[in-house]
Amino acid sequence: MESPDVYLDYSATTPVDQRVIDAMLPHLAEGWGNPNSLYRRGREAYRALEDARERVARIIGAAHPNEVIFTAGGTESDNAALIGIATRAKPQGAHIIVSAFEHHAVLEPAHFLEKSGYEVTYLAPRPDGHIDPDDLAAALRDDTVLVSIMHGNNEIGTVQPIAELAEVAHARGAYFHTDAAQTLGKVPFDVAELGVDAASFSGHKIYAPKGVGVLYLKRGTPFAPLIRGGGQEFKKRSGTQNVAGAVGFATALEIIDAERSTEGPRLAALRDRLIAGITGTLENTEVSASYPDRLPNIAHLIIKGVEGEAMLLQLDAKGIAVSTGSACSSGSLEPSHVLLSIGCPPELAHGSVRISVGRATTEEDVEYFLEVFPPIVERLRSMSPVYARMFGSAEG
Amino acid sequence: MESPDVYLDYSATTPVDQRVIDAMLPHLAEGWGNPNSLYRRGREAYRALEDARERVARIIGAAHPNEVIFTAGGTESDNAALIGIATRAKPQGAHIIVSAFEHHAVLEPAHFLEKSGYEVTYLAPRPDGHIDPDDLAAALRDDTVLVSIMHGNNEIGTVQPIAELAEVAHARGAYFHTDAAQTLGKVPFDVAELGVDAASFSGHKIYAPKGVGVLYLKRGTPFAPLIRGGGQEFKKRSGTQNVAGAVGFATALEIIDAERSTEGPRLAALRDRLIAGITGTLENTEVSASYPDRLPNIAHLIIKGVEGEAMLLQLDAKGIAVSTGSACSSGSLEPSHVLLSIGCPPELAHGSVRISVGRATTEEDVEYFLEVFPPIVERLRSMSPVYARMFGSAEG
Amino acid sequence: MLYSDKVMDHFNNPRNVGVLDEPDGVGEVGNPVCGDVMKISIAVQDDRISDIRFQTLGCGAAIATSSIVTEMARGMTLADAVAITKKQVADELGGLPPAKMHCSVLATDGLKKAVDDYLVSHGREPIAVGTIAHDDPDFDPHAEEHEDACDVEEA
Amino acid sequence: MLYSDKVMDHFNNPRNVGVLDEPDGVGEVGNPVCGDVMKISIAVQDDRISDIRFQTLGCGAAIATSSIVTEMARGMTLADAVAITKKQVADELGGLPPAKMHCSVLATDGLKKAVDDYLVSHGREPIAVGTIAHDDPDFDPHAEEHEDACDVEEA
Ligand SMILES: Cc1ncc(COP(=O)(O)O)c(C=O)c1O
Ligand SMILES: Cc1ncc(COP(=O)(O)O)c(C=O)c1O
Repeated sequence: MESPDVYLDYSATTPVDQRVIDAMLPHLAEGWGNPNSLYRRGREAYRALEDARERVARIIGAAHPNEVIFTAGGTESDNAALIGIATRAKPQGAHIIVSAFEHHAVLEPAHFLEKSGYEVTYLAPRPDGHIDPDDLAAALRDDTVLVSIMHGNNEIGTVQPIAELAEVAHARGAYFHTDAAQTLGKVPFDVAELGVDAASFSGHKIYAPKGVGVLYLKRGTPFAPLIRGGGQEFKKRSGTQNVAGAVGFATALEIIDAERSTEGPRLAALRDRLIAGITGTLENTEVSASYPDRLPNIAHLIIKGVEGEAMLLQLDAKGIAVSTGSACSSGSLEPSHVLLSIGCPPELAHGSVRISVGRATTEEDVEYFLEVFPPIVERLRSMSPVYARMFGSAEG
Repeated sequence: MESPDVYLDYSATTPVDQRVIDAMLPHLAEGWGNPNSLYRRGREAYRALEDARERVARIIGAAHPNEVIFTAGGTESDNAALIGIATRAKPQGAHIIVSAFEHHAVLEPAHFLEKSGYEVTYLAPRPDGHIDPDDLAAALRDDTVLVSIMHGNNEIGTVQPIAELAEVAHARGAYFHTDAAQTLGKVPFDVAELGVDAASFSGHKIYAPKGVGVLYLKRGTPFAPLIRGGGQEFKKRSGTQNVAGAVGFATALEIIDAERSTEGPRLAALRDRLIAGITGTLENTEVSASYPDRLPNIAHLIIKGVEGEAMLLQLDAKGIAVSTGSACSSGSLEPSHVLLSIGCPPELAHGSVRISVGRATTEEDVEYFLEVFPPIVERLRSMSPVYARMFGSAEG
Repeated sequence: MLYSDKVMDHFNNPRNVGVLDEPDGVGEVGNPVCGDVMKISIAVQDDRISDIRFQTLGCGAAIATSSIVTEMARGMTLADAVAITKKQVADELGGLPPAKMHCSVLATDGLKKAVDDYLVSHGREPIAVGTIAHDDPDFDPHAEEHEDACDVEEA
Repeated sequence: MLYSDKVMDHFNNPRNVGVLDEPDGVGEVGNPVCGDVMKISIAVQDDRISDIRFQTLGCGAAIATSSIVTEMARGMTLADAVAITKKQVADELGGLPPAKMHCSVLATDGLKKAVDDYLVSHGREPIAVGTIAHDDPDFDPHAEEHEDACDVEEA
């Protein structure tokens, strides 16, 4: 019997869509020229790169293709935005604000800036899992040069009111960056409508390969490059460009954007079925954040009295892939800083599970999960020396 | 009639070897898991990544696989090495030495460090095109923390005596980095034999794709990461790893390393034929640097009285791809800093041509070049208002 | 990070799960706030562990080390049981990922507590006291022991 | 960076290459140290350019702009010829990459010099003097005009 293969961790990474691979292959096998070279092969690679740039610019609503900078991923984009803007805007002030539940790709450069002489405010989300514009207004100062607040949170899935937040930041003269790695292609994203100065995207979250990303940087935004050298990408990011990766990113973005209107509701229905199925069957389980604006594809739950990794491994034994805490970095046992930031006590934060659906997820996958999951939780709870003491037991 | 396609710019970029594509594809189409995830798909991706790391470590002679850090390319590796080592070694001193003919990927971070409060010595090469260990010894100071000298120069092709240079640097307590983007796979490269603390490599110079590179970092070398976040790559380079790219890099390195003993002499013969053919046919042409230790695949010549881009475009019209000055960044009209650094006057530096051969180059390609090139040069010289005045004309 | 096959076997099929009906000694260590708690109960005959059970809330490594420690300890003298080191536990499992090494302390500490509980409740001197990491107020179970984390980090 | 088809056409098939045998005026601008030198020779009838030739050492854009300026100037009055702007030259070629915009100055300056040379050698007042960029000691032909370079650069 073939063991089941039910992937429910699309927020950690996505398969590369076959249409994306097909679009990329010619740029590996044949069109491998250096886009910075003047001869035919170089010009062809240049055209492919610029075509990819234009397609990305169009979909995200950039005013000019040159506002689209290809990078090696979401983490590089975040680092470049935070450090690049803060460095060049320093004459105007050295205070920056990031939300407390940012991805590490934003938090770590923020810590770095803090060590380098900036003041950093880590803005707490409300307990329902959103960053409130009033809280941002209160945190802004005359010397605030940059605000970075993520669009969709990669754990609890809440979507922040970016347009309002950006407006609040701009009213006080601060630039605004958003990490949109989780939202791109899943909820409407238009840089002009949101009014952001910079935004970070990651290829492998939208069915493009790992190792390619985009930094949107609005014209006129102060910026010092993170990676310096030959001056590629309008001097904003040096290094011979990953042309195949850029083509893959653009192709993947076009596909996910075109399919969003049908795929969004489909994913949301799967997500809601997961939530209803779990909370309706298992006592002491709940959705971790109640803010209503959320990603269509993430169900994030607190499963009280169970440790997350144990659930994950038991599900893995049944052929199911999910994640617990932030999936992007394993090996740490600290409970998720995201959950702590919304006031979840650590003993509950250890028992979180993130189930994220995507393009290949079927209703059968979800039903299989709902069949397999409760006995796993019950078994782990029955092995726990403290479950009955802490939460009481249903079955006795 | 099919127009000829004679690619002679392998130092700018290389085709992706079909064997490399074949090795990568499973990691895009099927093995697309996140190597940081604990479940089966994640573990499979993790194993593929660590296997690639071990293969690279073995070939470059690293003492431990964890000394191999995957990056997005040669430029990122160079930036990370320069800035990362200098930052963390600062308590011991703030003087660094780089050679004056480094790639921009080293020079630009050096300029950045200079602006950030370091003292930087730009060590001039000797007129024959090599960095002399005596000159390095004279430039070293008690507060020198880092020396970065490239292994093979990407324009003139000279190979530096790295083992001696590293020894000289270490004798004064400085760490030693070498940019080996051009030499890897072309001349013997073993980090232990060379005695370097850090080295940079680029995938697209060894028939792997663009957008992947490696930073070798010897254990114990002080280092602060350039890209911070989830803590991947042993906390030295955050961001979800480009597993397919890493596999491609390792595969490409194995191939080029295995074929070096036969391919090296073959390329050197093609290179020597090019040099003899050009200098024997065309007056006022010469090899730009006489240092005998050089890359087997680069012929670099000064073609007096002709502007490089004009030659390049005329060759392109005949289906031949070569480069002039540093090919990695176009759009600048400054004569090559490499040629100026070895004392080549600017009016001659404008007329340089780099012909670099590689895996698919045939003797026919070389003969075709030698047939097409002289009339192009003669035509351009005849169009020049100053050629006869400056150099005298052969034909009258 | 990868678990060995033996870790996965003990995690998926933990041995000796449960609580003895009439234990001679019981030890509980850990804290739900840290994400792991282990409780071990032992039966003792002639100063040897004749039966043993565990309950664990925790990650794969916490459960696997709990399971293996019960197998290792069964039949041992009390003196030998409290001498089991976290390294022996990890070795017996075919190794643990560096970030998970601390989990084996949970297992050995639980066992030590159970032995001392037996001894004290029988009016004898405890033999493990002073070697139980979880008794140290400064003990941080999550202090990483990453062999690779040593030479990195931050400007 | 891409050249338009028209640039490539003028580069590959430059019009009016050479030196007039008995020119009425000659202009030479540029410097081999900068990589580009242009020499233009004109024949003049009734204050109109009746024939014209150029020689250029330089890049693709330098040669193409030289070529097109000879086509534009042929038949023009001297006054009209010296009024040709670098923008007109670039436009006539279907645009130039930003980094190459300065090349069109080489072409217009060479033409201006030739016209003034004719005028002065015929005892008349020069009409282009003061508008020739290459006469300005501070003129840097390689000062980039990258539209994109404006809002970037360095901490
Ligand atoms: C919100 C968010 N930002 C940044 C990243 C990092 O992107 P990448 O893995 O491409 O470096 C991720 C995922 O890993 C993410 O979810
Ligand atoms: C010597 C040298 N260093 C660094 C680089 C930059 O590598 P990459 O293009 O992968 O960023 C190159 C080539 O571009 C090079 O030749």
